[in-house]
Amino acid sequence: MPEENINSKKEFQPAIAAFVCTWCTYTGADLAGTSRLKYEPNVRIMRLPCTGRIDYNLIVKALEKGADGVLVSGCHPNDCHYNAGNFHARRRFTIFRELLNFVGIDLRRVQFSWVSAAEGAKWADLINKFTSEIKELGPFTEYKKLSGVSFPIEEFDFSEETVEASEK
Amino acid sequence: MNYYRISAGYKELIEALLKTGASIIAPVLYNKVSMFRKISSADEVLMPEEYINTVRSAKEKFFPVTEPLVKFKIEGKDIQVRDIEPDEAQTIIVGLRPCDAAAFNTLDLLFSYEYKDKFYIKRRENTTIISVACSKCDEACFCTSFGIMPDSLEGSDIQLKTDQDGKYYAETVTEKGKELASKLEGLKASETEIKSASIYSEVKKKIRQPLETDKIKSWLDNNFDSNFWDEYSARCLGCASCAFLCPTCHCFDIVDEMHYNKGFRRKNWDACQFPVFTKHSSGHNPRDIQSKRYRQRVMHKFKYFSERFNKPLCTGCGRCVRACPVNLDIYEVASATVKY
Amino acid sequence: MSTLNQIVKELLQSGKVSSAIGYAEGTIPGKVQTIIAKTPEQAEKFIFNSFCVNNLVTYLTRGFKLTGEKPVAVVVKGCDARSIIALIQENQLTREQVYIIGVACNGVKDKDGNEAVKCRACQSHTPAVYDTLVGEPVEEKPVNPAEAFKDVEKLESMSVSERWEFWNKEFEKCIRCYACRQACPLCYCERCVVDKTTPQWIDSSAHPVGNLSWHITRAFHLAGRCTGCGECERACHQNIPLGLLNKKMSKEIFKNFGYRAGKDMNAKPPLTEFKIEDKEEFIR
Amino acid sequence: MARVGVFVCHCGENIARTVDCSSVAERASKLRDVVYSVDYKYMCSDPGQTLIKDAVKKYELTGVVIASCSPLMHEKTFRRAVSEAGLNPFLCEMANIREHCSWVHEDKEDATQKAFDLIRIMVEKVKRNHPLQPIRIPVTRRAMVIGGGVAGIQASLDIADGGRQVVLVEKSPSIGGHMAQLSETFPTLDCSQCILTPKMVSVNSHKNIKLYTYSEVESVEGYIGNFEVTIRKKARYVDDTKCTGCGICQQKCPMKKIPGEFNTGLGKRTAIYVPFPQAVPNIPVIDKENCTYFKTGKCKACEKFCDRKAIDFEQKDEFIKEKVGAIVVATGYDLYSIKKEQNFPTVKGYGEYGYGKYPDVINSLQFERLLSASGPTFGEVKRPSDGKTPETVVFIQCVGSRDDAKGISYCSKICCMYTAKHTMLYKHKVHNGKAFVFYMDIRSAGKNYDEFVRRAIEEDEAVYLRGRVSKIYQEGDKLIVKGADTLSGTQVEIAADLVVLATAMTAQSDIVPLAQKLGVGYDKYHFLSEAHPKLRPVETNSAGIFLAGACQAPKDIPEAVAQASAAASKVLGLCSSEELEREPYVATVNETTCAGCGFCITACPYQAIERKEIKNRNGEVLKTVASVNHGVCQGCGTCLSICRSKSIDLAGFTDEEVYAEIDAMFA
Repeated sequence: MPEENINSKKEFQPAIAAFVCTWCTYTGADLAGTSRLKYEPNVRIMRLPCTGRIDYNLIVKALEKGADGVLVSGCHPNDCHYNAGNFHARRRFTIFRELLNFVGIDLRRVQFSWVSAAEGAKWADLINKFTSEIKELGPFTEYKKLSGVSFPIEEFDFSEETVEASEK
Repeated sequence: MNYYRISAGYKELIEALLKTGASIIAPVLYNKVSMFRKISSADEVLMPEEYINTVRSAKEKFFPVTEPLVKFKIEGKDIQVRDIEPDEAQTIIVGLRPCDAAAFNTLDLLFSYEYKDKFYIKRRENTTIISVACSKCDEACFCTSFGIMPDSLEGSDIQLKTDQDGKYYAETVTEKGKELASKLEGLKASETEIKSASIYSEVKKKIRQPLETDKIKSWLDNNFDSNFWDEYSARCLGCASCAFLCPTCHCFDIVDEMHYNKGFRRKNWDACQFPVFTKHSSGHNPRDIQSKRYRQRVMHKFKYFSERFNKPLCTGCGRCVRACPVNLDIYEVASATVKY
Repeated sequence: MSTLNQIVKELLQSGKVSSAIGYAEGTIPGKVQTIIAKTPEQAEKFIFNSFCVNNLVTYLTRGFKLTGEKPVAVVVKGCDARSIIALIQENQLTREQVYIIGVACNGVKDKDGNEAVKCRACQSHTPAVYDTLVGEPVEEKPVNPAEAFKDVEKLESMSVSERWEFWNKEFEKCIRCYACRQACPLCYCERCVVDKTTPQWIDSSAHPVGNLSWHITRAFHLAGRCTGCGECERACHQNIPLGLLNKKMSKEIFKNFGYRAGKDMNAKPPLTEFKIEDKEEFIR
Repeated sequence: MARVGVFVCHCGENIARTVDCSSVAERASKLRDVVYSVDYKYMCSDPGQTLIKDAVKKYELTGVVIASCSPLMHEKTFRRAVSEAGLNPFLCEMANIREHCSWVHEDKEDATQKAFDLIRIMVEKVKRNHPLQPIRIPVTRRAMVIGGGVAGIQASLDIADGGRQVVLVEKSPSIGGHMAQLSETFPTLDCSQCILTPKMVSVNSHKNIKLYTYSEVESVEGYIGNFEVTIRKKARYVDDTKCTGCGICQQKCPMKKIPGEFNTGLGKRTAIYVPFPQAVPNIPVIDKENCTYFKTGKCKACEKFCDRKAIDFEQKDEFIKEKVGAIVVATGYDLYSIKKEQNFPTVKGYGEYGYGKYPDVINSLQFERLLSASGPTFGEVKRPSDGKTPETVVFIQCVGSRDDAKGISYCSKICCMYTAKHTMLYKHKVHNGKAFVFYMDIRSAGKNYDEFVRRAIEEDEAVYLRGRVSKIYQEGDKLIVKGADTLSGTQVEIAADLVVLATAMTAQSDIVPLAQKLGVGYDKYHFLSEAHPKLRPVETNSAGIFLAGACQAPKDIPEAVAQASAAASKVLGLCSSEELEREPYVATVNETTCAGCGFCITACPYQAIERKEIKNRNGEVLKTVASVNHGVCQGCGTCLSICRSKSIDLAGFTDEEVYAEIDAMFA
């Protein structure tokens, strides 16, 4: 294997969660697939009926579970399958973003988009851009530090018999 | 009794303690709140004159607000569980008030009763307690109700006392205290007995009149269903400020926190004032209203704990009185019981 | 004009109200006590002074079971009255269930004896809604709008990482006693989401992740609802500046949707509705 | 204990080219609660499905994860398969490793890892899935049509001919709507009444149609399949069971000078009246405002002469409840009123053309009446002021329409066509007459439409001037019309005898309260909103309520009729079975923890959530909570995010399922 290839494998691979609505973005992402467009493999897509269903908890939980970036995506205004779910989501996230920003979370890590069922190309492009933005930002060390104290995941190598106290 | 004269001031003592290599816990003002924290320099500590009592008690050093007990991992069909052991670091807690030091003796009873809580016990064994006698009190203090005085030695390994000149004396109470005192470099002085300074008896006079705890207990014995509870606790908001700041409250909850297949079982502080505290999984809640929950608190403090351990579950530190957002003052409530 | 004590006495004597909630002398300096009076004799204990910072409207929430068919009287300042409006808006109370004894207020003190933060930009010294008013209505002086959000703006001017440091240092102190929640007149949920275990969205442990999640939740759940009474921050013995989070939310709600909480009993809360033309610059 | 089976599909080479399917299946077999894992070339093929079905039975699976294509592609296929094997179909989930993985990634290692991750996520979800049953709602197999214009008539007849009962509610005394007022229709110039009247008569005589005229919808309760509508039958003061429509009352009524609505104020009617001779039903109403008896307490001329004793001055409004399964809204339009006072605050008046000031400036509908053989002039074109035949007529298009300043930014769509028609009909009646048309653009798309306009210009010599009229004023008995001809770049001044304004179509002035009763949305012009502008143009966002005609947007007759028939077919579809089956993705409230704040009620896009009182055994109300009507809920989950205490959950996407998915996402 050439040297370069090995290095590229070692490059930071961000964990990205995408919460999307079934009707527009999920279908749009399907279209990216049927069109054989290529994009970065870091994203894990979760299908929900509507952006209206996407509560702020999902974002917070994804960050807690190790996401370096979170994307919420749904139908363009007036295209919502449920008429108004995306409008409610838009209001909710307008305010929620401000809260995240206020407590010190870099908003480049939590993004929102409208991707319609016809916008396979937009989806592929968006994921590529978002992934490279997160790569540039690096791992979300601030949040991981909190998690490290709250849930020291590195202490689960049970092969060693000596087990240390995990607090502090 | 042994007294060690400390020729230098309080800070020198802290410095000497730091040199022992033990981890030193002392009152600090951390982000606008006085609490006990590990220090690395004497400059960090709050001087005894700077606090009547800390907002947070030192109980969290033995019984932290949250701590993992075991960890477990599920791999396929296999579940592995590992115990977590308490750390064994030698610790000195300095600067607590006699009421807080006394509280440890109370907690000891509980955490070594039937089930031995290894975390609490281990830390307690590895810790030396240096209290500071109170040269001041405030309107919330009521330690004398429980036989605790501004210079009580209960629970302390060493107690620091001051005379009119502001010089500190160390009174060693236990063997552990003596051992530590003997190790403190440059602070050893003659083992002369010194008369307890009169300031402490002066402070004692200012403290709220002692509660008649026996009378209160017998009133409680007969008034479980009294209207008193509704009348007095209607204003309780049901927060856990009182319980969480209390040096003797010790209720906890056990929760499992998981990341996919890995988990910690944790012990978290809990409080009888929360509605969910006694909620059954069926949905039934025997303490469904706040008056029942507040009654539980008073009963536990002045009756239930006494019945089992022969002492009330309160040292009169006054934290709950200071912190209650609606001034539901347990001293006032306890005094009112017998007059009801 | 009748005094507070006369009003309370008359209300309880006549049986017009089931009980009267007010302030009474506290047991330690600088603190007042809540009194929930059921008999006219208790009326003499009612006081009002600059230490009456508490928002008694919290007692009108369902957990206290004080409201019923017969109205309950409550002593409210201008700021507290806004909580009543919010509770009515949110179907927790009807106007008929409460008899509002409004007090004209010239500002109250915080726990350190200083003018409370909420009083600095107060525009409701006299309650907007009441059944009887004690004292003369206080003339509203113009408030410098820059003053109102000064503390929020100070934080906004920091960098993201500075803010992260700031808040984590604050949240680190949280011991999850939920005094902030219990003191809040709008935290009336029958079961707080933090007590929901299936699933446990918010870790109940007082560790950094759990604390951050809780404080984000608390602030966000009050967005567009908080009237700024300051009870959460007052109840927090750990001195976490909770009011700052609420204020930031109020600021954004007003900026984006032109809505102020606790003003209009008939208004729809801003996060329950939308406008097609709402801004969406942040959406890619 | 959950027993999950994982089925990894190669999709030929489509997945297997970039995902190492056998290694994924192998790794999946080690996941907790996975008892069986296999890969296969084509899972959707018959042998593939058999493989799944056999495994469900053999391994007693409680959940199935199919890792293959998008669920939008084959979810139904696989759910049917597992259900044939005896497992609830909703215990089958799909991991999309084709569209979202193998087709979009190139690196085999990355794609394989991602495929495994997606499977792990779905395994965690499916373990928490609940068996669900489709929701069945009983259907009242009859419909209501609101509005008796041509759209309402068409919808009613189509539904009635389809064998379902129809309740037709019309607010005015007769059905017919605006179409009954028209003279002839474009582009065929057939007589409007001649084609409409037979339909009106059919409505009246159809055994499946129950007609309520002079009636309005008072309230609407219920939901799709189960509406209960209260109709206010306004007092006619004429007993419709006795009246034969002989007309003697109208002859005897002393009040003869009331401007008639049907003739747009150009003709007169009596206080007891039938709006027009062909009215259906042919039963008069007493106009209380203008009736001498109601005003003075004396007269009763009509009563005296009525043989049938049908006059009843004591009649009161009557309230009738009708149960229907579907509702068609066909309430039509109002003409833009031009005057200062407008029906909607967003719309502004049009002062500059002197409408209302000069009697010979009239609107297009008034001109229709002047042209109509049944009109006030019996089809002779005579101007209102002095009855003279106008020799020069100026037609102005886009009065109101396409004018942001007036608050009407849309094109009213029919004006170009009817103006062309007006010029033709005028020319046919006044052979020496000259017609001038000021227009902005000619919009004549439609079958035979542009040919029609060309005919007006070329054969009937209408002069079309592209430009706006700036001012109209009177000089002697002429109206001086000053305007611009932008094509020649000149100012034009025409001395006209009559000016006809092609006024905009606007929403019905009283549509908003009705829309609110129905829970149907409307746009900023108050036209009712369809569920989807392209794909669901007849439905509304309230299930079971459909739109027909100009209540939705400006339409001409063929379009209105087409939509009416489309709505009718939707209604007939809905009424085709006794029960309605829906996917069970609905929200449910935890009534124990709900605090009843009502946020979800406000936020629900479907008004599917209502208040419910929780009572104790003695019937005392303990609290009020939210309650989701599963018949109306569409499963968007907006309520769930609004609920602070998380007291609402959504079947198919429950909080526990979603949480588990996130938990497994980066494990």
